[in-house]
Amino acid sequence: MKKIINDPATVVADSLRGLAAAHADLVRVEYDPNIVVRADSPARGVSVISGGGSGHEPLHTGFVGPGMLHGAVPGPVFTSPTPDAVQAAISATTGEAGALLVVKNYTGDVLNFETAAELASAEGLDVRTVVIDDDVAVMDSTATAGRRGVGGTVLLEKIVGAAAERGDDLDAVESVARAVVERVRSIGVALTAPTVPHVGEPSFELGDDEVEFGIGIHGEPGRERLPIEPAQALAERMVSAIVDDFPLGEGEDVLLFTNSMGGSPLLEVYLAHGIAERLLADRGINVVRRLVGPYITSLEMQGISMTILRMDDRLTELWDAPVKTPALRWGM
Amino acid sequence: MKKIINDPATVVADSLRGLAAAHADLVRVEYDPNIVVRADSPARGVSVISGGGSGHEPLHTGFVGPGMLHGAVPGPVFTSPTPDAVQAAISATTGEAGALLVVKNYTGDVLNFETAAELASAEGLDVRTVVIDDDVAVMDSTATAGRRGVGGTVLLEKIVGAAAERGDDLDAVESVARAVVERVRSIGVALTAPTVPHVGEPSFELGDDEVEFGIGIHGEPGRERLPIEPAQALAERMVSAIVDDFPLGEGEDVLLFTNSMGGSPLLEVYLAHGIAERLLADRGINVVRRLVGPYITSLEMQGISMTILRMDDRLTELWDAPVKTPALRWGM
Amino acid sequence: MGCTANDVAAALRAAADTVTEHCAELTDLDRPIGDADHGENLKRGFEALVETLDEAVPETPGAVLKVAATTLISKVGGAAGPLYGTAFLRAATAVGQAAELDASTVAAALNAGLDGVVARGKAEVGDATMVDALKPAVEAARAAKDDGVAAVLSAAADAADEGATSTKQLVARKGRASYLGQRSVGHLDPGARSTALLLRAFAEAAR
Amino acid sequence: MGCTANDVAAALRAAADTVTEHCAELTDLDRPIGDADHGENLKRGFEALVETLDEAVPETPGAVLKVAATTLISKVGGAAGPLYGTAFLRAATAVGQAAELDASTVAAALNAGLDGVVARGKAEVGDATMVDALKPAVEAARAAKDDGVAAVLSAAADAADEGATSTKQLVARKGRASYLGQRSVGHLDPGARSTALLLRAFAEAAR
Ligand SMILES: Nc1ncnc2c1ncn2[C@@H]1O[C@H](COP(=O)(O)OP(=O)(O)O)[C@@H](O)[C@H]1O
Ligand SMILES: Nc1ncnc2c1ncn2[C@@H]1O[C@H](COP(=O)(O)OP(=O)(O)O)[C@@H](O)[C@H]1O
Ligand SMILES: [Mg+2]
Ligand SMILES: [Mg+2]
Ligand SMILES: [Mg+2]
Ligand SMILES: [Mg+2]
Repeated sequence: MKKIINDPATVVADSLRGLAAAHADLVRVEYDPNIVVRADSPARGVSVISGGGSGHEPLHTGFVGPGMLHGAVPGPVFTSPTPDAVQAAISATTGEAGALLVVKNYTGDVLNFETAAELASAEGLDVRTVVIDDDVAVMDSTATAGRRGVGGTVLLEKIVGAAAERGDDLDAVESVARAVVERVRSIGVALTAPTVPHVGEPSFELGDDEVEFGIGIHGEPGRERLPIEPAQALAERMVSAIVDDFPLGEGEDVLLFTNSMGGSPLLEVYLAHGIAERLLADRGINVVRRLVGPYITSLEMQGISMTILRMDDRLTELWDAPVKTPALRWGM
Repeated sequence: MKKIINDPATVVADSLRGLAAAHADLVRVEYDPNIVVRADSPARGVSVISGGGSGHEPLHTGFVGPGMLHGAVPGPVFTSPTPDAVQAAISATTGEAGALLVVKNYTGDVLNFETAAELASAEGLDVRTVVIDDDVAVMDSTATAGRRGVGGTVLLEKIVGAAAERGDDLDAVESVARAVVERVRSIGVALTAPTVPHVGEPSFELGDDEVEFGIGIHGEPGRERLPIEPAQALAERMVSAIVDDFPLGEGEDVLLFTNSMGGSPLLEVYLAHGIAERLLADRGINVVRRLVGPYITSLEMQGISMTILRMDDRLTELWDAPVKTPALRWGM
Repeated sequence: MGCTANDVAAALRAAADTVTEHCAELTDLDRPIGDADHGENLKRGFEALVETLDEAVPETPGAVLKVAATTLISKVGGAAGPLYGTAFLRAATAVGQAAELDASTVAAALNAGLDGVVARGKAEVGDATMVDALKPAVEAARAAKDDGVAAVLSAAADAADEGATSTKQLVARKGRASYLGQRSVGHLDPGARSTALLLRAFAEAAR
Repeated sequence: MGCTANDVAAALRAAADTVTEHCAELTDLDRPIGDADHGENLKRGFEALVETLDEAVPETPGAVLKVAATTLISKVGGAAGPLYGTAFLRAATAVGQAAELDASTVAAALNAGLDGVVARGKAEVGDATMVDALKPAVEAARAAKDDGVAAVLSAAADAADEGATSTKQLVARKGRASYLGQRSVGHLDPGARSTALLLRAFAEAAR
C-alpha cells in the first residue's frame, strides 16, 4: 500500500486539519469526536446534518457551508461514526427548529444515526432521520439490508440544504427529503478496488479485464462481474439499469449526475457522461440539469456511477439555489 | 489497460462531447480541430487562450468561462495540439485587443504555440505567448529544455483571466502574466504511473514502496526515486524544495496550492495540505490564499503536487475576482 | 462460585486479547462479503474498554457490563458497534445490582443480549449474522445453567462455534453481506465468528 | 536518373510504412526518457500524408515536400511535428520548382532540412536529439553527391544510423529527455532513431 499518510490510525483527523486550514472561511472542525460544522452562525433554522464513513470525500465534509450542510460527521474510513459523534454535531448546530439527519442506508449508519437521533430527542430536540437508498444494483431489497445510499446522497444534501437555507420548517424540509429519496436512482461500476489505509490491501480482487457492475461505495460487491466493454456499452448498461428500475418515461425531466469513484480521470468521466446524455435523449428523456465530477468517491477506486433524479419545478429551484461549500459552489 | 473509453483514437473528442453537454451554459466545443471556447460572447477585450496535451483535466478545458480562459486547445493525450488547432482558437476568440497564449514549457507546446502565434501575427492580430516554467524539480535549466510548466499554470490562468476580464489591455495582461511566472514554483511526486490510452501500458515502472519525486505531469521522470515515507516527511521535502528554490523568507504572503495528480483520494490531498500549511507557518510564511484539489492531473496517476505563489495586493485582488468555469467557480 | 465485577472485567480483558489476536482474521472474513473492517472495529472498541477498565473497575458486574456497552457504542462504529453495545446494555440491565453473577444469571444475561441484538438489527437465525452464533449459544447456556458459570459459558461457546460455522452455507440477508445474494454462500460471517470468539474468551476466563 | 514528384511521393509512402512498422519501437524508446508517444505522433502524421498523396500527388518534388511539411505540422504535434515539418518546409524551399531532383539537390535539401530543425529547436550535435542523426547524415550526403541520388541517401542513412546509435552514450540536453540528466544515458533518442529510419526508407525507395 502506497498512500500519502502518516498513520492509518490518525488519517481522518489528519486530513480534517487540512480541510480546516484550506477552508477556514467556510467550515470549523472539532476533533475527538470529529465533526465539521459551518464557520458562520446561520440564522437558527432547521439544520441539515449528514455523515458516514470517511473515504468518500468530498462527501460529506466538503458539502458543509451556506446552502447545503450545517454539519458533517466523518467516521473512520468506510465505517459509520458512532452516536456520540453524531450527537456532537447535533449539539453544535441544532436549535428550536430541529435537525434532519441524512443517512445512507447501510446497517451501521442507520443504527448509529438512529441511536443518536433517539438520544437527542430524549434531550428535547426535534431530530429526524431520512434514509437514502438509491442504489438499483441491489435487486431484491426484501432479502437484503435494502438498497444502499450512494450518488443520490449528494443531490439530496444539496436540495435539502437549500430548503433549510430558505427557511423551510422541519416538516417541509423532511417532505422535500422524502420526495428526493423517492425520485432518485443510481448505479455504479468499478474498474479497480480501493485500499483502506488500516487494511493495507485492496478490498477485492478484479481481473485485468474485469469490471464489477453495481459496485457500492465501500468496495462491496455489485450485481455481477463483467469483462470490460467499450464505454458506449457500459453506459448503456448503466442508463438501462436506472431507467428500467424507475421506470422513466418519455418526456420526463431529469438531473443526470455522472460521478467519478475517485481514481478515474475526468477525461473518462466526461466521456461517459456524454454517452449517457445521448442515450437519455434517444429515449426522449430531457436532461435539464447535470453534475459531473468526483463528488462521492471510494478512496482511489477507479470507476464511475450514474445517478438520475426526476425533476420538477420545486426541485429545480432548490437545485439552482446558491451554494457555497468547499466542493460545490455556485451563485455566491 | 482498463479505461472507460470507446477507442483510444477518439478519446479526446468523445470526452469533449460530454464536457459540451454538461456545461452548455459555459462553453462551446468545436471539433476537428478540437477547441473549447466561451459560450457567451464577452466584450472584445484581450482574450486568454491556453492548451496542451489532454489528460490533465480539468486543465485547460475546465477553465474556460467568465473570469478565466476564453479558449482552450486540447491536444491528443499528453501531446501538444498542432498550430492549426491553436489558430482556430485564436480566430474564434480574438479581436482588436489581441490575445495572450499561456504555454507550458515543453518543447512541443512551445514550438506549436509559437508557430501558431507567428501565423496569427502574420494575419495582423496581436498575439503574444507567455511560457510558464514553474517546476523546481528540473534543477539545472541551462543543461535542459528548461523547467516544465506544471501547477503554476492553474494559478496563472486564473489571474491572467481576471486581468483580461476587468478590461486590462494586452500589455497589462502580459505584464501580470510575467509577474506570476516569476513568482510561482511547484514540485510534484508520483506514487503510481499514468496509462496513456493509445499506449495501453503504464508510462513507467515504480516499485511497491517507491515514489518518484519531482515528477512531471506526463509521467516524465523526476529528480529521484525514493522509498515511500510518511506524509510529514514527504511534505517537508516538497515544501523545502520550493521554499529553498525561491528562496522564500519570513513574513512573505503566499498562495498554497495542493493539487491531486488525479488518482489520489481527496483524503490524502487535504492531509498533505494541512501539513504543508503548518510547515510554512513554522517558517513564518503567511498562507493568505489556498487551492486544494485535482486541478492539473496526469490521468489516473496517484500523487500530489504543491505550488506556491508569492502574493501581493494586485495578485490577491485578481485571484479573488469572480470566476465561473466548469472546474473553478466563485463569486458568481 | 459466582462472577464478581473483577471476574467480568477479566473476561472482558480476555475478550480484548482475543480480538487483538484475531483482528486480521475477522477483517479478512469481512473482506469478500463486507468492507474489511470488522476486526479493526472491534479492536478499537475493546482497546478503549481495556483502557477504561485500567483506570477503574466499576463496583458491580452490571456496572462493568454497562461500561462495556457505552464504550463499544461510542468506539466500535459500523453495524457491530450498536449491536454489541445494545447486547451489553441489555445484559447489564438483566443482571441489575447483583454483586455476583450465578450461572442462571449469566444465562439470562446472554438471553437479554440476544434480545437486544434482535430488537435493533431485526435478524433471524438463518440470515447469516451474529444471531446465528448467539441464538444457539443462548439456548445451550440455558440448558447448562445448573452446571455452574464455567459450564454455561463453555456450552455457549461450543454452540456459538457451531452456529458460526453454519453461516458458511447460508445466503446472507442482513448487513453488507446481503448485497452479495447467492455469492455470500461459502463465507463465514465475521460477526458470527466474533461472537463465537468472544464467548470462547469468556468461557476460558471463567475456568 | 533524378527524382520526380512521384519518386518523392513513393519515398514518403515508404517512410510511412516504416513508421507504421516501427511505431511501437519508437514509442517504447520514448517511454523511459520521454512520454511514450513518438511512434504514435509520427504514425498519425504519416498516415494523413499518405491519404493526402492518395488523393493527388502534386506536380513537382518541391510541392510534394511542401505537402509533407504542412501535413506533418498539422498532424504530428509534440516536438517532432514542428521540427520535422520545418525540415520538410526548408527542403521544399531548397529544391524550388525543379521537376526532378539530382543527387546534389537532394543533398542540399537534406542540409536545408537540418538548418530548419536547428533554427527551431536550437539543438547541437551531442544534445541527444534528432540532430545527432541528421547532422552526420547531411555531411555524408554532401560527400556522396557525385555518386547519384541512391548513393546520397544510402550514405545519409548509414551515417544517421551511426549518429542515432551515438545518442545512447549521451546526456540529453534538449526535449523531454533532458529532464533526466544523467539518467538519460544508455537510452537511444527516439527522434534520432526515427530520423535514421526515415532516411533508410528514402534510401531503399531510391534504389
Ligand atoms: N441487522 C443485523 N443483525 C444482526 N447482525 C448484523 C446485522 N447487520 C450486520 N450484522 C453483523 O455485523 C457484522 C459486520 O460488522 P462490521 O463489519 O463491524 O460492521 P459494518 O458491516 O458496518 O462494517 C456482520 O458480519 C453481521 O454479523
Ligand atoms: N529542441 C530540439 N531539437 C531537436 N530535436 C528535438 C528537440 N526537442 C525534442 N527533439 C526531438 O523530438 C523527439 C521527441 O519527439 P516526440 O516524442 O514526438 O515529441 P514530444 O517530446 O513532444 O512528445 C526527441 O526524441 C528528439 O529527438
Ligand atoms: Mg464498516
Ligand atoms: Mg508528447
Ligand atoms: Mg465491516
Ligand atoms: Mg514524446
